[in-house]
Amino acid sequence: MAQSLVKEFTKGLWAEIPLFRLVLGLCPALAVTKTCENGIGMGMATTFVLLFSNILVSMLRNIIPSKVRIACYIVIIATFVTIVEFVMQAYTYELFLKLGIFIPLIVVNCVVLGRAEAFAGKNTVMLSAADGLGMGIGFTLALSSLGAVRELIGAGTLTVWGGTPLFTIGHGYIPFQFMVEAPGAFVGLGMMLCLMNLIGKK
Amino acid sequence: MIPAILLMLGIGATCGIVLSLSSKIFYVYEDPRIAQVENNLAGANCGGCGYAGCSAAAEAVVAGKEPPTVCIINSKEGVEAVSRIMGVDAGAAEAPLSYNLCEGGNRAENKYHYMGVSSCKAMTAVFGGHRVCTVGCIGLGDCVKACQFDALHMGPDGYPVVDDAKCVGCGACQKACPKDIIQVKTLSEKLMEFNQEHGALAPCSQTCPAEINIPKYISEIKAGKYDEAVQTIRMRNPLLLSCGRVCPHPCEDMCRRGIEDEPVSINQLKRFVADYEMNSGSRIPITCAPDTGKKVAVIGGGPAGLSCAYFLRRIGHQVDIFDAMPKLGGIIRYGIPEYRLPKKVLDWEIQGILDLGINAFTQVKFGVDFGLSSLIASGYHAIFMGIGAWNDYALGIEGEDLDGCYKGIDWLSRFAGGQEMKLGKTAAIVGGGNSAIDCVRTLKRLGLEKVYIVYRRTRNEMPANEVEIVASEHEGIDFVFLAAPTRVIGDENGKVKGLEYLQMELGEPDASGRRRPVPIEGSETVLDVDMVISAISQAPDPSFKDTDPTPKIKDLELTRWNTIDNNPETLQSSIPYIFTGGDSATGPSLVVTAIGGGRRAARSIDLFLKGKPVEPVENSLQGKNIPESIFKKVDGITPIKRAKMPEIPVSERLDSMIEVDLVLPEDQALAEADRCLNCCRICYNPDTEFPIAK
Amino acid sequence: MREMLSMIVVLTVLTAVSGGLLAAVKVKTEPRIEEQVLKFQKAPAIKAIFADATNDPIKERFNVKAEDTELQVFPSTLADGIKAVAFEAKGTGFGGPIGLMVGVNLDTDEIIAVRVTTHAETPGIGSRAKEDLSFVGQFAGMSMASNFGTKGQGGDIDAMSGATVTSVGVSQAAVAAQNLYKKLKPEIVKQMN
Amino acid sequence: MGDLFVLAISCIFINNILLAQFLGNCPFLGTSKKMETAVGMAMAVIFVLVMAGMITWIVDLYLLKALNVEFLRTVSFILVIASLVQFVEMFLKKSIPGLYAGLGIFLPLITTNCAVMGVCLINIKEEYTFIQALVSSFAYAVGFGLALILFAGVRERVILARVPKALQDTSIGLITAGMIALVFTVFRGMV
Repeated sequence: MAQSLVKEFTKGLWAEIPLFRLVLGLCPALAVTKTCENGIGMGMATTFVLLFSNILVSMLRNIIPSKVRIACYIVIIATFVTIVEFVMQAYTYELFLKLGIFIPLIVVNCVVLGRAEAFAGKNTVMLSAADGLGMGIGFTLALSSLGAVRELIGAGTLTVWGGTPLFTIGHGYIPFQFMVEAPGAFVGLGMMLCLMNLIGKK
Repeated sequence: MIPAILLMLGIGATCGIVLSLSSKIFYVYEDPRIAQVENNLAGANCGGCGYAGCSAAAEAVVAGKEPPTVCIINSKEGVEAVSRIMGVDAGAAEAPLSYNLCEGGNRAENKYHYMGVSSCKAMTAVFGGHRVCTVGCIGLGDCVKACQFDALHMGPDGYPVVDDAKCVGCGACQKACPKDIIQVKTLSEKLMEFNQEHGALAPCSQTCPAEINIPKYISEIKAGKYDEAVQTIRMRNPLLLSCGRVCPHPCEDMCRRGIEDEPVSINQLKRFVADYEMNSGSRIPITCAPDTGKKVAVIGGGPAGLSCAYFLRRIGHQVDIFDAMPKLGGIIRYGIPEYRLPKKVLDWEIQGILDLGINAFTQVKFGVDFGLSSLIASGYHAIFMGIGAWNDYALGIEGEDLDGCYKGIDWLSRFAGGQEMKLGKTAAIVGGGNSAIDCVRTLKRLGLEKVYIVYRRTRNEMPANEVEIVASEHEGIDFVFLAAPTRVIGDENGKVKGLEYLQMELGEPDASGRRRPVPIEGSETVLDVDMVISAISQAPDPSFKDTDPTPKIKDLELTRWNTIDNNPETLQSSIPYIFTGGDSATGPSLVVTAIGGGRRAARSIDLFLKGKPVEPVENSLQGKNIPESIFKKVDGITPIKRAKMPEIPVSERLDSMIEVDLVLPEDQALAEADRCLNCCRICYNPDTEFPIAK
Repeated sequence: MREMLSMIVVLTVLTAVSGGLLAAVKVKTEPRIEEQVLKFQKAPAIKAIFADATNDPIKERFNVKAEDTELQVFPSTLADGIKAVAFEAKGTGFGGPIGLMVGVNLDTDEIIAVRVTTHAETPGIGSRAKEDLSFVGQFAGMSMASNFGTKGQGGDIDAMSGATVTSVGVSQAAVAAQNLYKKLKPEIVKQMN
Repeated sequence: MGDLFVLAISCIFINNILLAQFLGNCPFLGTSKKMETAVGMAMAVIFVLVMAGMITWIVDLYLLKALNVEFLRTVSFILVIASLVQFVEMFLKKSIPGLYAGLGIFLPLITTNCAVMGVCLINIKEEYTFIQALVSSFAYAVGFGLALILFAGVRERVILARVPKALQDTSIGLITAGMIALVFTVFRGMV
């Protein structure tokens, strides 16, 4: 049992890391990763939703009729998303402002619904929780690393938490602003995927 | 808080009611496996598989278009679950295997050199690929890359080689191939394939009415793999022993070597491997698909019926054959004499077909002993009618009913059936076809002093096989050409004593391109004979339409030649569940045409039994050739003599019905196989290197 | 029928529970959110605008209303006894809405200072509107009757080079502030007395 | 009228839902491998987005705002959209099988397409009138289709290029999308 828990948890961190391996959840990945901080925030919000929606979906998996399964899953997910929205407003307000419209869109992040359908709908609560947490952390890692790369190249800074840059590249550096603009998001993710391919497939 | 709960209650209830109602109102049946498969896909609707959503991908899996691994983000368990769902399907119990249609590869000429791409798909986008051949293998190995099971490797000649042991039939290679050259099919699908306009086909295979893959079996002979050659032939023709003996091999007329040299003796090679199997003492096993639970009645156990029954059985249907004669074989048993096709050989061949699990009921005549209604009552889902063409045409001249006058097929079949025949001393056989020759050569063997063949045109126009004419010349038959019989002269006892004919001369060519014979006034001549056999073609016997009490049989339309009216591409008759083929569909024709027809009818019957529309083969090559594959000139040929057919000397064969033609010895067969250029659509293996003449 | 019923019931119960849960969370977090909004967005800007305030503008905040517009106003008495108010207006920048806190001298109708409160602009480009005071500094001392458009649009404000869209967003917010002020000033003055 | 036209242009080109707003990117990459799939997906998105735009606008005004429970917007919108998509799917399958064959298979993909949800939220946030919401939904969907079809066209050509192994498939697809997004940035400032 413990072994399979660990397995379900760790697979999301590397072997099936959602953004890079499965190429899921692209919208938030591209939209919010202007800074590393945003990536971390979005990742944490998604992790929270993934964890709790996975738990609830797996608890209810036997009573939800399959024809309204998508509708039910999505209500569960949306509920947690709204809770996250409140919590972020109450405790991490500045981040909430930056992530703006993308918080409600966690609802339609295919990673979340995908895990509900593919995993939580068929597995026990414990396994689903491990899976959700692993996938969420993997997603957070991916978002924050993409955010870090884009921010470093595009703005010359690295912001991890609290809005003030943790690190700034020396004054001689002229930021390559392309990377923090929309096209840079696509190119940045493309290059990250390439890097993952180079490091090695599962 | 209350408004929030009420609102969500309202929306939830509305959505629930709408969805549950519409799921009832708009209920559409779909394969339950689609839902099961979809349940086991990742369900992210991410589109990563190239399909729009998981349900579309699930449909594709169930339809067999995609392997269970279609979902790129599915877990291992998911893939296994999907495989299990697909595995319980009876159809899938017959494992599909990948196979490569193009064996040209690097030998095909290049029209350009482009080193910039490394995938077939990309190369195809540039003017359809770098090879001159539009259908052949590109050779960059997209299929090899697609194979997850290490079952495909790029062979030394620039085309992929499949390792059957490792292939799981997942279909990834087929999907990757932009040329449709590598295909993943079950044996049933392969058996039911027909020549198509875009096929990688040699001229000989295009021409063969049974569509046998001739270059393949010859190269298998060349490699000493006789068993495989037999199996290759059996993919298209179950009567290889018979065909190897009696086929007039139209394929050899199209042989590419024949343009510069003598054609390859294709048919002798077929006979060589067929005899090899028979003489080896054991039969090469023939596999059949799992039972489909459908039952088909085949009326007529001739070549068309046997072929149809054989193919239907191999693709999993249950087949019963009904025949009016005491033994199966039809015209090849009762029309072809022993010295051309020994009955022992035919028995061995037919037994092999029946051993697949086909029941045969003999001496039951359609319309007399059983009819349409009795077949339907017995639970047959479809009927194949291959009743042949056994009604001899009459000469329509005076004295035809005299004692000593016979009709060709009637006489041959009665003789073959073992009846005691009354013989004269001299005989005249009217006609120039194979039946006429069969009659004369049989009569000669029965000891008649003089046997004439009376034909109204000249030797050049004789429709009989050339080898047959030559053999009868050797055997001392007298040919009376340009003679039109006008009267049979009888003596006072009503016995034949002569045949009067009018001399003819050749006039203008007629519609068939043969010069029309014109009678010479006052040239009546009498041939002194005491036996006259007319063998001037036959028509099917339509009597079943009157004797069968089933009213429905009246709906079966016949043509004015009494053949069963049918769609020549699907062989479906005017009654949807009755299919036809062979002489009863085409009028008297070749054995190999009947075999091809039997297989084509089997395909239509299979479609019919599966409830699919009975449609012709797409872009069918039936009766056509691919223009670009027909050459005027073939480079790189060194003439090599064609193997001569060994035969028993005339002196030894005229006093018995012993088989005349012998099988090639192995060394000669191998030498002959070596003459084959292993042609495909446009490429081939020349004998010598030659500069590209362009 | 059983299946249909269960479809309806499950979905309805689920949504109702969701509605109730969310309403409860909302009630719990509401005060905290309001506090956060003030603390993070408005308080720093107000402190910067009324650097020498003698009162606590945030504590004394009140809402004014005229017709269908409602506005939160932060009143202040400056060191030299001048009565002033600050309020927020919105414009649209590159990455979404931009909030602009505008401090106005009630006696002279002149702008004391403006600060960007919220934005989601590109780091290093649009975000300079908040960090680099030379841009927002232009507004200080201008009359509420001035043309707050950027020079490109025929107004008086110099746009930040390379961040035109953000500049336009800020000037939009200023124009919005202008309109609000015009509409609500009598009400503000009434409430302050 | 002119305003609506400007709104439409800005939704199609300047704020292109895929390339500037980053909404609906999963199906963008998934369904752009083949041109015919891309066209089908584009049509299905136009169809669903217009319907969803209208219904959510009505839900927002007459239910959420009326009951003062705007915080339930996310939950109610997504539930309405998911049910709508499922309903349309069942309806088409039974009643207009021809259309279903063309569009139906794309419908489930739309439930989780954030473009639909995103546009519905934008409509509310920008406080559009019903007509404006209708136009913006349609225009955003057209913009989605335009970008998708353009991208599919480019992707069909990319296979001709000699792409390094590590960059193949999705990786080069994303970089290509970046280039297209770069092209779309020139529309900024047009309105």
